[in-house]
Amino acid sequence: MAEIIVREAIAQGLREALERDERVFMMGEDIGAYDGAYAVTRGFLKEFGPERIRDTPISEAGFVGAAVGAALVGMRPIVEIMTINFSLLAMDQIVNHAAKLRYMSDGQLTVPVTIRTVTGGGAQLAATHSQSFEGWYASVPGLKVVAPSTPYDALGLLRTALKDDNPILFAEHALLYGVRGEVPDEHYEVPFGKAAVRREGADVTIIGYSRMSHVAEQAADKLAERGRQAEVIDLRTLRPLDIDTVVESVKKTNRAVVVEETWRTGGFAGEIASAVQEEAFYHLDGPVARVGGLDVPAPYSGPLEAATIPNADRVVDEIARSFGI
Amino acid sequence: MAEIIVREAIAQGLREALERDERVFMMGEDIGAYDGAYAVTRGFLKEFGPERIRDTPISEAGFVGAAVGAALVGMRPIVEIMTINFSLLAMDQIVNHAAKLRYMSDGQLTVPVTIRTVTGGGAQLAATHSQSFEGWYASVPGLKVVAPSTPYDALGLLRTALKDDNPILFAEHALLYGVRGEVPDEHYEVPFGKAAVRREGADVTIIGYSRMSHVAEQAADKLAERGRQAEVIDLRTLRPLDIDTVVESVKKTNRAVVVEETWRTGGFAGEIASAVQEEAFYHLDGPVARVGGLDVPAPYSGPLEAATIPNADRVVDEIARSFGI
Amino acid sequence: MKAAVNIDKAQVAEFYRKMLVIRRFEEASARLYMQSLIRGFLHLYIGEEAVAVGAISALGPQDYVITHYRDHGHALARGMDPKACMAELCGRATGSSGGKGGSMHLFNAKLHFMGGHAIVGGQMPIGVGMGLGIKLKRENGVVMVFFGDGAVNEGEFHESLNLASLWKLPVVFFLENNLYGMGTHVERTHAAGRDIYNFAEYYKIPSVQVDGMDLMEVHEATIEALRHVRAGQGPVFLEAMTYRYRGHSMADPVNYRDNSEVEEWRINDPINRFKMFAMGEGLITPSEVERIESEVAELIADAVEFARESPFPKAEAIYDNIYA
Amino acid sequence: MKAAVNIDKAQVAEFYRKMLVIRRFEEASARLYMQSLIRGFLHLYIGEEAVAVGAISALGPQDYVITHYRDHGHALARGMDPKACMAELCGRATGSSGGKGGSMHLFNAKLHFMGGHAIVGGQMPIGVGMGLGIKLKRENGVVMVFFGDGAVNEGEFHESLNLASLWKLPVVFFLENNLYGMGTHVERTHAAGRDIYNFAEYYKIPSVQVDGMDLMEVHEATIEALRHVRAGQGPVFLEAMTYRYRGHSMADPVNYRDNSEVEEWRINDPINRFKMFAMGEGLITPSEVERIESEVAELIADAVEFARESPFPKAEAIYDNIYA
Ligand SMILES: Cc1ncc(C[n+]2csc(CCOP(=O)(O)OP(=O)(O)O)c2C)c(N)n1
Ligand SMILES: Cc1ncc(C[n+]2csc(CCOP(=O)(O)OP(=O)(O)O)c2C)c(N)n1
Ligand SMILES: [Mg+2]
Ligand SMILES: [Mg+2]
Repeated sequence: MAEIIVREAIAQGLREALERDERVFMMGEDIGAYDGAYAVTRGFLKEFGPERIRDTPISEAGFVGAAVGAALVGMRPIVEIMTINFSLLAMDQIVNHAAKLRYMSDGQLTVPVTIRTVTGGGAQLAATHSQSFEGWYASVPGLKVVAPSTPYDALGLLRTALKDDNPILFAEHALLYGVRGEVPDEHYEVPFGKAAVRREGADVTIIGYSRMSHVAEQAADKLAERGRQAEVIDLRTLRPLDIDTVVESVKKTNRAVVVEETWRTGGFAGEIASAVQEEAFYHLDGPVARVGGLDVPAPYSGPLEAATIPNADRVVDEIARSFGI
Repeated sequence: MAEIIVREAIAQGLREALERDERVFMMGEDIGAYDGAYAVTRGFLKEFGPERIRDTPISEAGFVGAAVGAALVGMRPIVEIMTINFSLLAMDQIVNHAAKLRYMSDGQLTVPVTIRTVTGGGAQLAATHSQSFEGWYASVPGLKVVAPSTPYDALGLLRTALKDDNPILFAEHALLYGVRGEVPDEHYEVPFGKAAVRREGADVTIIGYSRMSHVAEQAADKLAERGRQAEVIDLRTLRPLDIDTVVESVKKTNRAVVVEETWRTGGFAGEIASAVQEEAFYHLDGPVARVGGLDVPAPYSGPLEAATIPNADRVVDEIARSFGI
Repeated sequence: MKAAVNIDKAQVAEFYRKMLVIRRFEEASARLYMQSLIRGFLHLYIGEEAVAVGAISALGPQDYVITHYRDHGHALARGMDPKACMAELCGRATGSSGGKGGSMHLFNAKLHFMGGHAIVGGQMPIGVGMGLGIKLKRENGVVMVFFGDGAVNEGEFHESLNLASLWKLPVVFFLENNLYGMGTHVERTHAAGRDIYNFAEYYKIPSVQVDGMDLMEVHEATIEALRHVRAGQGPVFLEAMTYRYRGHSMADPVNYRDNSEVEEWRINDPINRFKMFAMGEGLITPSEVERIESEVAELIADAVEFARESPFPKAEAIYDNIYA
Repeated sequence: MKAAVNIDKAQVAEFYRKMLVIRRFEEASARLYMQSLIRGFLHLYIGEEAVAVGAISALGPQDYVITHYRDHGHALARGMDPKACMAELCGRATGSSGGKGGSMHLFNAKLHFMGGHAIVGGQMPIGVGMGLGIKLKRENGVVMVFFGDGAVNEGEFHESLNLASLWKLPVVFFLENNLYGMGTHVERTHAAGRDIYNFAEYYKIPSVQVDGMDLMEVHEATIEALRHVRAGQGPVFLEAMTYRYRGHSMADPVNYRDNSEVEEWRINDPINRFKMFAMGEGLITPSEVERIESEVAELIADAVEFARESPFPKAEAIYDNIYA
């Protein structure tokens, strides 16, 4: 059992795949000579050579489409979009092509491509560089969407992703790369569609994913100070979505709050809240609550930005407001 | 009071603006010589000339960005993206630029651009050509999203849009262009953020927009045959969203079902359902229900496609299943 | 039409037959569309047959083809069964994709026919990526990427040429310049004017323009291009000047051009022209022509019947093949 | 540096001052970044000052400037107050956008400085559209659109040139070719190699390459270009070969190039070179140089102090100016 950070966990997962399977290769902007914008692929170019670690021109539609094409003829590309903000430029390739080709060909084509990208705000990068679009992708049939929050999950889910034969959006939160955690020495995988119960509790279920799963835990700490036990669920994958674990929990706690970083209005939290009340309505002591990002473009200024992103206090306040606990 | 179809209503709104304000001009693929892919702009090229009715190259990012630029220097462009499926190619310009410039400049810039586009499925155009992305846009602060369902609203909302100083996504459903309805001869406008109560009823509230508002009405007809009175609400605009009218209604009917054409999982219906249970939880007789598109890429084949799109029967069944009425 | 260096009678018959299959298939599909047996968008290739047949006939089974939504010609030239195609257009379970893709999204993975893509320009990066995949796998196939003059204005065109050239990928970019993207003439949408092949030179991609109404010219230029690509010298760009006789799709009232323009192009009809050439050179006889014509008529009639009589997909099929 | 045809002493002093303002502003901002007073991404323009000053000085108030995230140089050359800029970089209420935009998103609508855009290539169609707007309004301004060698690979570059040429818009495309996009050398990302201006020729856009370390050359080429554009002859394309001394952003460890390369470029430092030229031509005296240097030092020190002492925006400001 080693203690490593998320960045190392992801690098390990990538390395394993590159070593194991010669069909695996990587493409993206500055993943090679620059060592990766977030230093995830540091040293990869030397280790695996320029054929398998391909620096691309700044042309997101072009190289994501190229990854799809390489996958169609039997390769297993891992393509990095530097941040999810730039994925909008490749969105047509992801949504109208990668996600559709298998279905439109009725199973003749297979698109085993993993799209790694960096999501989230909190680093004062302002409105164009602080967004979290994984929820949009999670609504697209044909895609799978992964959003790990710990080194253990990052590695376990990445292993699963890189063996999966479908197009996967793997969203890494910029502020989680340095998060430390234990990772077993022996091989393991984390399956898609299995949420993790981070903490058990009887009073309220807090649901999060990616960085917000940590915020949920911090909120649980604060609640514990007040003598309330929160159950914390980390969704880990948005598609497939493990709503059963959430519903099970809510049936026990009778209260639920979903925490998400993207804009509250129209976020994927709406899916979770809706599904919970659909399936556990008669167990609910009150409405399913949502804590989301403020409905504003991310401001640059530190104090303003901080106010836009959910934190533990806001979660605790929302729980107090909604459930009086 | 004239009876016209939605296509004519929109053409009228466009004409009025072109006649009224010389800062208004139109751009888009095949809006001129071809008369518009959906014949909305038939005759416009002759009427207003090629300077104001600009056929563009097939380059969605380019010409939508150009519309944003023209708006920045004081024009009021109306830009047509042939269908919302192709808007993914312009999404970066819409989401990362049009929606952000005013905020990032703290009010120095103004982006009065109306983006007209065609949404929805049902014409057997298969997976790449049958999508409804307006819900994604509706989650973006800085944008406004309009989705009319009648000639009256199409004209009234378009008038409002074309006077508004913000970037607006105006989503016209392909299957509604031929829908007929009354439109007053005298000038009127339909404000944003005001839902329409299409029908009053005490037993259940059915919430829809765009074509699904018609499906909601058809469902209400069927319920009426069973002696149940549904209240039907047409949201008309998704952003701003008139949740108050919805909540008011649900407080009366105690039951709600949201009908939406896009994929059920992660759709904008999740926002509405979540908000309704947040604000009217203690009035609800059961969970807020959702009827959405099946979670599959749209199949081409007629019978398959028909099964993927919500219809009145599915709404009625869902109401029966959820509320036993 | 210049005389072919290496063309034998069997090949001539095959070329003629293939062009005719496409023509008759399309005419039949237009009829089925009028009868509402085909729905959605239907884009006919009539007039452009020499391009698909001349180009694709030069490929081997290891090569790949990818194209846009005006794809019947490429699919049939690549060897797809007209029955499976027609059934697909009619949305039947027996269609090449079980009715899920329809006219704009034909696929046959076994034949390395990778679609049928309906987002203008979208197939280009994918085709380039296929070339990358082939190269990384050390296979010696080539990817032929078809696209139209309208697609040239999309950013993906530019991004694709850059990638393919930068990485010296085995790709033949095949531009079918039929002068229009929907109703808009190429000169109204492309600042460089109608001769687009020059663009490729900037990217150090050798390029040639050919008469797309002349099967032999298309075919020979393609063979030449393939030689370059197969030698590992990177991509090549071909531009075939051609014309679609019909509207953009069946829904197009064609208000944007004069019928005289169509008539002028018809004079050079690729099928007729090839027939005249082949008969003139003694490479085909009138009776062989007749035999081919009646065989093709039957083939297409069978395809229509097959499609008509095939069942629609079962409701359960809706959820099949979303994921692998 | 070739002697300028029409340059007077006042202009020389002004050019020198402007370049120095940019250099000192950037150096100061790097210090503030190290002190965590500036956060997020900070992209320095040091080494490229001759481009912004040489080009933008040729514009009139009716013209517009739009650029990418490496925007301090353009903003200051256009006349933005260093105080408002520095306060913006520090996220203060007194910043040019009240702290909302930050370093990558500077704006000053009054000065027709239209940003500061952080999505690579995204400013290009917008700049083209501004040209369209100006043209439709029958104004006689010109839009100068700055972008980097990396942006050239984006589809929007291609789409923008096509539109501008097709519609003969009053646009100056200004490529700052500093040889790198982040850590990737232009020759590793652009199949045509490092000389990009040729691309524009395909689109019938006149283009010129200039030494971006030579202010006078930049300035004169810009004047020439503007003459063409103002005559209504459509867009022009300028490429300035330049170099950034620092990393891509403050976060860049700069592992991808040798320091000797930087040193070589530094020999041609645009500020020093201009000073030597001007002194050689007797257009500036050592004491004038000294005076300018101390004035600029003070200006920047004031800007830093202003930024440091300015308040952060009030919480209520969060919801201001989302909509008009
Ligand atoms: C991204 C995108 N924009 C617009 C359309 C609508 N559309 C379909 S085909 C077409 C014209 C394409 O013209 P061209 O590339 O010349 O091919 P052709 O139809 O002439 O064969 C257009 C605009 C589309 N399908 N995708
Ligand atoms: C669409 C997009 N892709 C990637 C990035 C990340 N990124 C920011 S700057 C940059 C390099 C741009 O290089 P260039 O255009 O040469 O400008 P320079 O930084 O050299 O001035 C990249 C890749 C981005 N901001 N936007
Ligand atoms: Mg064409
Ligand atoms: Mg650069």
